[in-house]
Amino acid sequence: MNLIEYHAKRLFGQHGIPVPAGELAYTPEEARTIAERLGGGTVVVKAQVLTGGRGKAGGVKLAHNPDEAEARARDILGLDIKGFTVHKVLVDPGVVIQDEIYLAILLDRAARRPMIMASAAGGMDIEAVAEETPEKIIKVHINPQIGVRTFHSTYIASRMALPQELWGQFHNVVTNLYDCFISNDASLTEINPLIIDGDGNLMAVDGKMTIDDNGLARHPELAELREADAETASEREARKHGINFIQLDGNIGCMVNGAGLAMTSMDVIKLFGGSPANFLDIGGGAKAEQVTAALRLILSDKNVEAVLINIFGGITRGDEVARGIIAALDQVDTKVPFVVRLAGTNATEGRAILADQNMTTAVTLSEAAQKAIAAAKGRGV
Amino acid sequence: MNLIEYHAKRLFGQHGIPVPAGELAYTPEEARTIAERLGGGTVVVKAQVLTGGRGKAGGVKLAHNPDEAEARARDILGLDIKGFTVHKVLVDPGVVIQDEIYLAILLDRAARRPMIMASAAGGMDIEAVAEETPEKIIKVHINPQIGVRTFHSTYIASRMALPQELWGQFHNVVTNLYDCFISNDASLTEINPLIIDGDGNLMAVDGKMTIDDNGLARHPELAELREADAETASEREARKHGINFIQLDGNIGCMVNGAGLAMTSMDVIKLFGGSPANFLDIGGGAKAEQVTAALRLILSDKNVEAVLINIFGGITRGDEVARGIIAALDQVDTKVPFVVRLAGTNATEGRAILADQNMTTAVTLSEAAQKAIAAAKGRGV
Amino acid sequence: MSILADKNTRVVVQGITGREGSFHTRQMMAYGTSIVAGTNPRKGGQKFDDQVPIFATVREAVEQTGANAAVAFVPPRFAPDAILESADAGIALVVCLTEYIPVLEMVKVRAYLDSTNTRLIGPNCPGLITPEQAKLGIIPGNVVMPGSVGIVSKSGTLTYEVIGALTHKGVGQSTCVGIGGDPIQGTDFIDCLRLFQADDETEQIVLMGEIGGNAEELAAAYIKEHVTKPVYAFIAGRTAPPGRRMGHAGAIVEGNVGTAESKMEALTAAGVVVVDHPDQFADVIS
Amino acid sequence: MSILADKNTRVVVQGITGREGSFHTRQMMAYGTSIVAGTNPRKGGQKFDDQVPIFATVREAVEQTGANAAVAFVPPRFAPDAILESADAGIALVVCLTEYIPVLEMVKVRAYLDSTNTRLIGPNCPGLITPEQAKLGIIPGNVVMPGSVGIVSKSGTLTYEVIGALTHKGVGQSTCVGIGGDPIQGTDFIDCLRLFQADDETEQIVLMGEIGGNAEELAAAYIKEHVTKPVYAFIAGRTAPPGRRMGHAGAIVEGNVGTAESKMEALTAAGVVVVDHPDQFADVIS
Repeated sequence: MNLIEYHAKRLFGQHGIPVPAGELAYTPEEARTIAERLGGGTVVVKAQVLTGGRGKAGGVKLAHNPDEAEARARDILGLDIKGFTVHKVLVDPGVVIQDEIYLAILLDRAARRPMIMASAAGGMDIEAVAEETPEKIIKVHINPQIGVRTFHSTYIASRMALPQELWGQFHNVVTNLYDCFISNDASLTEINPLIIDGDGNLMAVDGKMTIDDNGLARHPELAELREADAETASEREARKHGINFIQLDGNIGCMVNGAGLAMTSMDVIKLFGGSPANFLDIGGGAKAEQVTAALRLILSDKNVEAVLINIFGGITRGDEVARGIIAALDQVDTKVPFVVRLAGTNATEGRAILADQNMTTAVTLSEAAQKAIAAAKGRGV
Repeated sequence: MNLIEYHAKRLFGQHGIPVPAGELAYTPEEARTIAERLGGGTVVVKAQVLTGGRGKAGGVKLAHNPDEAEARARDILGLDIKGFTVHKVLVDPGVVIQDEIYLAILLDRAARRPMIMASAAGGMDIEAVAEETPEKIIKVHINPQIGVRTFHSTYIASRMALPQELWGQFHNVVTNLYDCFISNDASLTEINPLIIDGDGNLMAVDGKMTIDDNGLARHPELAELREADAETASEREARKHGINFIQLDGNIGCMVNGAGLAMTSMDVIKLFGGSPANFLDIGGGAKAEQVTAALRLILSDKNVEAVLINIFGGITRGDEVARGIIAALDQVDTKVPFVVRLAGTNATEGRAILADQNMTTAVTLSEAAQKAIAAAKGRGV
Repeated sequence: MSILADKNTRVVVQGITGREGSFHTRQMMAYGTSIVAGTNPRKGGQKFDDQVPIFATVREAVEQTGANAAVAFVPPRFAPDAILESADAGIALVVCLTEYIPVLEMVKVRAYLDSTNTRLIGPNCPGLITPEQAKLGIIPGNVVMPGSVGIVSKSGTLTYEVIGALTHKGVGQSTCVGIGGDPIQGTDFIDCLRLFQADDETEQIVLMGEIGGNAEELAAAYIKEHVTKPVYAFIAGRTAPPGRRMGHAGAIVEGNVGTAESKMEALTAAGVVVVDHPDQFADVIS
Repeated sequence: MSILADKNTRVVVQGITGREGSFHTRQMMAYGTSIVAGTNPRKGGQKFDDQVPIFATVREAVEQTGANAAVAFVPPRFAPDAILESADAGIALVVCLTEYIPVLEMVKVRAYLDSTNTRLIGPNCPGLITPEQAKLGIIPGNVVMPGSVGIVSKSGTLTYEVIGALTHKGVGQSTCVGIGGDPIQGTDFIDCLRLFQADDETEQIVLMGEIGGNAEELAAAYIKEHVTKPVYAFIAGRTAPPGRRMGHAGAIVEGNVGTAESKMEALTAAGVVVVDHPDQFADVIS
């Protein structure tokens, strides 16, 4: 789950990293009030949306006084940035920037460790820096058993040629960012830029943060920060039921257990010339209730002309799935044809439950995919 | 460094382990006051000395009211227990004991880990239990990277057949004792007995604790708890100068660098029929000041009839040692003969400094030991 | 002798009395797996189904039954400790099926396991099965058959799919291992490739990957260097829409790796036969 | 090639600018050791004695000079981190001379090192020397001579004593290792026995123990099982007064091990020649 800049920086601040004292505004008037509260001087008004490229899209503007702050907020609120509508802006005090540093901590799957990434060439073009001059990107893995030590931050500071008088501050920022990363179950914390301000001090001027979805259960306060527009209504509904769902634009609805098998089902549908309407994984050990919810989601998509149900039971049991299908058909009146392929744990029991439902059955995945494509065509004709 | 029961239990209490609410008394009157403050009921008056066997020596007495507390304190204060004079007593409230458990955490050098040791057969005879029924002593090593986990305490509780309703409390005691061990740089924390009291709760009724001397530098508050009679005046003087010194009863004073070489020098003296007056290791990298202090200590022992100086320089330098010897001879007027053996780093420079001091020199340790024995005999005759 | 587990493997089930634990313990026992013990901290001394002794801790199970492998059916909150407990008790092989463990918990567990002799399979995996010998986990016993193909897969149900497709065509397996799809795994493709390469009973290897991460690219490099047995692969997610990425860090770290194309190219370049469809394995192998 | 270090070992000195660090770096260089770098967090970019480059961190030293061994001359407060720093930078061999490190710090460091490929010698040790090849630490270079006796010792100056006595009688050494006398060591007797047993240039082994702990007893058991080369030993502290013991735990754990008698008996029973006096080694060996 991604956090907007404001929430990321608020967490950074709670972990002792210097951040600007800005606040969120939902209306131009609020933006004015905040600008006044910040002293009436220069502020930056920044669109709070979960996408990059805000600057180029006109989502970040300087304002020299509260009047301008209100006007700039009015310009920005309601903008569409890469499909995201701006509903709120961050009003941050203006800062003098002597230098810009890039600093991030993320999980490096290959090394199985958190990794600090830093560069003296911080700012907007950091991806270009990484592409063209990769030696300017400094990487340090952190073994969680020892955490961030002084030698880690010293290595980065030395490689970046950071002035020695800032090494102490820099160590604190790195340590605090690591704490923030670990204690919030983050998979990414990023400061870009970490600036050297007019007084020669470090400050995190922009921030991004991603929280591991599996960690949210133990951070209810973070779970509440989910942005309403980060997911569609269907995706939200799916998440509530513990279902992984991504809407696509094909005509064959898919209900599968397991992400790998779900992707493979889509791959096989495409291989045989069909087009999946969605990715849907009911998860491991799904109960009838989840199956029902999954089918409701699939059937609420008007493009769906056939449904492929592919369940290979392991921890999930065929009889539970079959009961969920029956329950869904009781709730939703549909004429869409179903192709059902049940295998593995309790598949026989499941097939017995569905025996009198007039559904097409299949033994292999190929067969199931081909039958679903045929069913969809038959209906489409 | 060993702590008396009172200080050990105070630290246990600070780490959340239930302990009796007793206090230290230095006079019988103080004992009465404390007994009154504790409610006027039954108390236990316990000698606070750094040795075992207090009970058998009459150092632990029950008192049923403040009058008796004063009387028992009067009995105990001033007692000699295995060479230690009792200068203070602990007055603890009386407790009902349903059962006694043994629980300790110590460093197991062989395993390189802290080890929890526990037994349902707690109380005075735990060493006999270990000897006769070792299977009743439960041992669990703790890897410091994961610390004490529930499964550790559950294993112990299950093996001890502790009633399940106490497992939660027991886990807390174990965890807190481990915290106390780690955060105080202890090499031993021991509760014997850990009782189940009249209300069915756990409480640490007696405690012992040893602090790693190398850890004392970062625990100044603990360093102050050193008992005055835990070391002799000479040993205290030695410690102040960073010298390892143990008084013995022979007639050849030894000054050596390194504990292994110091012990070997004593072994060789004995091998050739002599008798060392002390163990003395000036440590690694000793400066002239320490050498001077060491010689003053040796020469203050009236039994010393010869001094063997055996220095094999590594981090310690021969010239520094020689300068220390000269300085000591300036301060102390002595007729005791010196046998000096300098080798290793800057030995040549050292020998040059001592050249006109009319000291016996030796090349090998055997030679040095034999010459020192001869010198002592010569003087003794 | 196949890899990781065989008929001599002595299994303790952590969480044997839970809903999933009890159901799948019965399935494992029915398959012939030697289930010697179960654990539940509050039920030490009892028996599961009147035959399997339950202990409060894994260490007691090890001391009293000689268990040398563990299968953990434990909720996400308790799973990291369950793994540590087995490692602490000296268990050589721990299979953890649990899904939804916070990834940083697994980072810590995995770093700790590096200092032990314990191998973890999973988490969030279906476990492993050596046909007709031992099943540690939830791979359906009725889809496998003994043979010479070693299977390693990131996916759960997709693994069953592939095994089923092979068995359907009479192609048997030496051992099938689901290593799990979580970012941090106890055992990865390379570990299994090494084991299969060294295993006398394995003649061909099937590797099932999926998009994301760079485990397949690393496996390809390893195969090129160290694996002489024929390897076949499938990558799931060829038609998946590209995910959204947050921040610059991911892009800087992963670049173009992680796509199905990148993985298939790397594997093909390493001499691996990459199929378009799991049903094709049986044809290319036999 | 002797053990642990030879003329190809590339050494970085941690704390090269300190009082001890600079003195002994010059000694090591004078002995011919390949000192390729030093560290001081605040002096990166400078040179030590106009020739050895100083880096802010060990990792920079490794990246720029190919250092593969480190010698740490660092105060107790900073020594644990210095060891971790070298391990983190991938250094294969770290020699830590520092005395007075709190033992629980070393427990943590040692547990961590178990998950790395770094070998630690020490702490509180004189380091090691391979005559005429490399000196990592403070063993005086003028007392050693090349030969076939491998020496391992818990003690510092006693090690010099023994080496000196051997050299005095013309008995040379392959490598001399002072493992340190602290309760927790990076490398123990058994590690060194294993290395000496496998080393072509070592024909006899001298082991110098002292009272306390049970390392000598464990070494005796190992020798009995695994060491075919002749082993000679001396135990210091035969005449030391018994120490005071606190609490029951020590007695329960250690029983009667730890005394000079226990150690000498165990070694003798393992076929080790135990001498009464360090000067006797040369006689029994040659």
